[in-house]
Amino acid sequence: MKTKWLLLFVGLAGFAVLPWGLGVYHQHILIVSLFYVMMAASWNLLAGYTGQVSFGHAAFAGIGAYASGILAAKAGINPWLGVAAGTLLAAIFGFLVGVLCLKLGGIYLSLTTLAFSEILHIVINNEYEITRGTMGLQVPGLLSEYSKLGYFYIFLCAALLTLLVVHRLIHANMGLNFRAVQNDERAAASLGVDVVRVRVLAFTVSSALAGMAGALYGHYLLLITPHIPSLDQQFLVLSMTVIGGLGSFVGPIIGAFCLEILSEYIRVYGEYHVLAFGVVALIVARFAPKGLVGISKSVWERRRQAALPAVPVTDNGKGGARRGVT
Amino acid sequence: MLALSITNGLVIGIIYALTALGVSLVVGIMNVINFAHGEFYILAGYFSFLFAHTLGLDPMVAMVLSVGAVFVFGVVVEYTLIRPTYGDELYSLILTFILSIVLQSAYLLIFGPYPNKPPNWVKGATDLFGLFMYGNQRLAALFAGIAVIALFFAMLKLTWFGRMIRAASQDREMAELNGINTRRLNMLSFGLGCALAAAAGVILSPVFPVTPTAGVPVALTAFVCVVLGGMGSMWGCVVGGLILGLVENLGAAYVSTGYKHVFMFVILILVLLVRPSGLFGRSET
Amino acid sequence: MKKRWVFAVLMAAVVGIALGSVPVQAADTVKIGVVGPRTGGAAATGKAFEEGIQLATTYVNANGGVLGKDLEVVFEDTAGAPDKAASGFERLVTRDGVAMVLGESHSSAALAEIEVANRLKVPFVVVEAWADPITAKNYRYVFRAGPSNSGVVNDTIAKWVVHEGFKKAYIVAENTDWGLGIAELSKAALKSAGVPYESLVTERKSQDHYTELAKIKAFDPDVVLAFVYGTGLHYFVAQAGEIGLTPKAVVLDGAGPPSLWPDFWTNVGDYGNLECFVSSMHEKVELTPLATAFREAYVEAFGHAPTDYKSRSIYDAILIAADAINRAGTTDAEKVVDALESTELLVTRGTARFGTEKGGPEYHHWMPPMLVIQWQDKEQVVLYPPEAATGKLKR
Amino acid sequence: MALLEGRGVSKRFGGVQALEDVNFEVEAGSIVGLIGPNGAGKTTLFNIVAGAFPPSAGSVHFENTPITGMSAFRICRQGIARTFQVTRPFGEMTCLENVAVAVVNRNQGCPRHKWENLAREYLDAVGLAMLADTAAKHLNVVQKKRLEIARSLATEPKLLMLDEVLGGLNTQEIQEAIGFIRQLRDDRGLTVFWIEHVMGAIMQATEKVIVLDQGRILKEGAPADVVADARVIHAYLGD
Repeated sequence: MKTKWLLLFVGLAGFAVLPWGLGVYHQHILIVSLFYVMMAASWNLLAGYTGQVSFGHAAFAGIGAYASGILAAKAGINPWLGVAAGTLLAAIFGFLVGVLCLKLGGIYLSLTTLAFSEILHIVINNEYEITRGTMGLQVPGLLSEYSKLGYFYIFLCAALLTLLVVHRLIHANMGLNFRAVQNDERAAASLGVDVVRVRVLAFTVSSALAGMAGALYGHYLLLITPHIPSLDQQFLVLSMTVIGGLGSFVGPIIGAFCLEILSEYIRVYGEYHVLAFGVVALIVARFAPKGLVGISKSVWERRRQAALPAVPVTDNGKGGARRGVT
Repeated sequence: MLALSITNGLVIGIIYALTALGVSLVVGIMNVINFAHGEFYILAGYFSFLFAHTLGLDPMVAMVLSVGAVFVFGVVVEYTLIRPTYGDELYSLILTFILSIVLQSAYLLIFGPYPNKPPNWVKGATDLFGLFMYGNQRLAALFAGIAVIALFFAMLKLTWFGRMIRAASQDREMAELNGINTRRLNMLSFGLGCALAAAAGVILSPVFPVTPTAGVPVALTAFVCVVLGGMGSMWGCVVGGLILGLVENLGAAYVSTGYKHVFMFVILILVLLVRPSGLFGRSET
Repeated sequence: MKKRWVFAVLMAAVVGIALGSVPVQAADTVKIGVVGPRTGGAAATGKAFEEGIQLATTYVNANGGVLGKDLEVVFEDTAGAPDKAASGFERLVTRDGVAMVLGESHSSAALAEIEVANRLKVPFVVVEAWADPITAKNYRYVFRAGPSNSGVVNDTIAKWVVHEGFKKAYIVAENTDWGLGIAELSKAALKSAGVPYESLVTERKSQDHYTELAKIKAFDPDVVLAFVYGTGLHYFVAQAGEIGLTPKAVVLDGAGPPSLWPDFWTNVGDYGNLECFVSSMHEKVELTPLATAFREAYVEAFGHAPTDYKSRSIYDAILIAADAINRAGTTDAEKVVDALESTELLVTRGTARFGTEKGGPEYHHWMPPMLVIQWQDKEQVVLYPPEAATGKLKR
Repeated sequence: MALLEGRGVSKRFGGVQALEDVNFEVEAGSIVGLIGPNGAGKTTLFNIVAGAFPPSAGSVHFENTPITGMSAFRICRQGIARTFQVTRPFGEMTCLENVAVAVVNRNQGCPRHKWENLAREYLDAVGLAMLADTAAKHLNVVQKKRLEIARSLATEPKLLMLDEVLGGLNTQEIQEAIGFIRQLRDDRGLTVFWIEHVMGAIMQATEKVIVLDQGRILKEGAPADVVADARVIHAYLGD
């Protein structure tokens, strides 16, 4: 156990000093990757652990970004307060949308979040005097002096915070409820799980985390545009999670880094790159629904099983039963 | 202007209804929402453009061929992608969403960003009731839309396949008990759902030429229609489509043109708040 | 669980290090970056840019290259999205080490890019982004060799409206910054010209404009200034014909390229006849010998006459850039900016010369002449300015 | 006193009348059997009591308070637990976690070491202790049924509704199971409402049997009376 913590610490420390040896361009890639880690991990909390698909995750990031950006650019509020406000607003919207449709079941959430993202777009475009429409809203940075390294550490802390929240939730008692709801909501309800409440909670937390990620991202880009809450962005986050491993803690982290770095390399191929991601995501989702993590896990298990004598998994019930039940 | 708005609302509404029927059919029978529905619509538009322009076929023949081709494609998609996800709502949502993005980028690569327009069936415009001029192609689309919807309902009522569909959407388990091969039924109805999208696509693409991303608003409208009409209710779809068409056009005429497409989402939210099962939905599953 | 955590972090670290060791190629060429949308809704512009880049590179390298070396152009896709544009711009500078950056056709993207240009101190010549603030911000490193909204409206559209003696005008704007921005300018210009007008905003994604057109028809204007880009314009023109707004009123495409796209005619049918549009290119109006050379080179390379005038816009910009670097004798940003400020170069659209007076959008801006052209029986007839006119307005 | 009471419960699915005017009582502390041929509406009745869906008409009362139309989790918190005819374990979760879901919802805010111990006790009670860390999807059918019982018990119910838990057991195992269920009633004071096809078990274990046929109550009474009834024999065996 101790060595694990040590390894974790060394790995993190290694990652934390990594940008010192990199150029500005690669620092940028790392920062964007960390943004996607936040997005994918929080989307995974919802989709992977409670089985609800939101197509509005990017929209909630947009809510956070625009709320914080407008407060900072138009009202002169400190951007850090803006980030907090953006997170809160995303949480409120998440809660309202959740209450509106989660009692109706999964499909309704997907449809409503898709519609939500569309409404947000129309509003951003029409209220261009406030949002600057597709022109983009220029916002102040989080640091008084622009520094990639500074942003790297901000994003690293935020990503760790996001992961911590997700980790705490899925390993607390609530995590049992999350997974129960995902596995079989009727059975969960029959055991006293308030399915609607669990879902609304997961959706609210997940939206709030997206809002925080979006707000920070806006202040990093210094420009908030309707691309942040776009379906393209949503697709990217979804692909990262699915390719990395839906419902696994590390899956989205791996997915986010792999896809972001990969997309920097294959960017030169223009429109092929979206298609390539899509096809890969489709194949993974269809044939390896647990993603890269699932694949490596099953390879690992197969190796272990080859090395060890087979463990009886299915006991016919006679040996183990002390009292004959059913 | 009122008369024009109402007429146009009805025409657009019929077309919304046609697109939404396919979604409703698939939801009712398979409990799967096909997020790539709009892309099937677009595909049909491209096919009919290709068949008519590149192969030089008669527009009508091109249209029928396109619907057939999209039906086959739908069946293939069902077989390869959707079938393994039965019972897992989550995966069918994710898969069809990814599929929709894949198709969009494929269209962009193959057909380019420019709109593609199959030839018009008719030219010019007609003076309706001496009130306003109305495009003939739109009128033709209206009649074609009504004809396809009527045909669909007739099939539902009169044929063996239609009875199976009705039985299965009433109660899946019951249908299975009664010996209906739900696997084949799923495959056929998914294909049929895609073919309905395709029918809307070929009817509408001469009016609204297709572009790679034009399917997204089409699908969204169809989804709102389905929720408004009640998941799985065919008549609900038609009524829902007409309501949406009218609200949008009257809203644009008298409230705001910039927020034209927000009106339907307002309706969606109202439905979810007041009557989540929709106008004609069964109150429970 | 913990172990996989560690594994992920380590893996990310390894990937990061792998990233850091990407070799940087030795420079035996002079690199210039071009930004533009190669994907997304305006991918057509990216294609036009690529054509222009190909012709311009050939031309420059055949005429001595840059600083004695070959010119190399690196195209970075922006997808028309400002955030992608900003990071793409930065990538061109930090990864590819380009000496300057040209291009862009989206005002939103350009506005993001000029911030990066200013921060990284890289000369940037905007080509087809029309928003006034791009040059009105008076950034030292930002130039514009192409139209601006105020330039197009005040120098061309408003004057044309007065010139033709239109009595009533209707302004239709798509709900994007470009549409809404240029509509505001048009309103101001028409107001000061004393032409009565009304206006409405339309949803950019809308395919159906019947209701909007009915409103317009009720006002009975002589001219409709349509600031709707892309396919939206095709729908608009076709439906305007269907409900009988045209040919009584004349529709002006305030952007231009959509009226020249290859499928304009298939989409609008006969209703495209007598439609007007703004353009900086016309085959019969070749203001300089270079314009003729461009057209001939284009036909030779692509087998048909140039359609989207944006291919020629980027061509001009590359010539201007090569000229400036050659005169500066170095790729040093400060010297290149100084050289750009003293540009006096004959290109396809006339003599490029950047404004130097600070304060307004004219700073670092060269406004090439724009034409108003009307489709008359599928022939392009130049209506305005009068000195270039090849025919009269038909209604 | 009746712990559970149904008054005029009816349920219609589309065109099918699944239940029609069903009145029944389950007395506190008793074991009541619910039998009937396939499609008689037994599981539908369970679903209505457990809140899976509301009845079309009629009402259900638990401890003299109406629970009609209450959502499933609330009914569970009132003290009614059920198993499913086709088992519904949380396949991706371990047996321990399966039971723990019920434990943490009964004891809100219970710390980890506490719920782990509690869940182990319930697993132990049904003889699955050694499979605590096995994913539930790897269990065989009989084990899955046991797991469901463990989960149900972990909700600390007053009324336990069992839906065909004896399927697949041999005679000796059935005897053991009956002993176990009786013990639950005797030791924990549970009331049991039990759907079963194994008639011998029903005869042996229950104090009262309710017979459903085509959505209606055909007969109600002591097991010996019920099996002697000509109509019941007819319903089961046909002509």
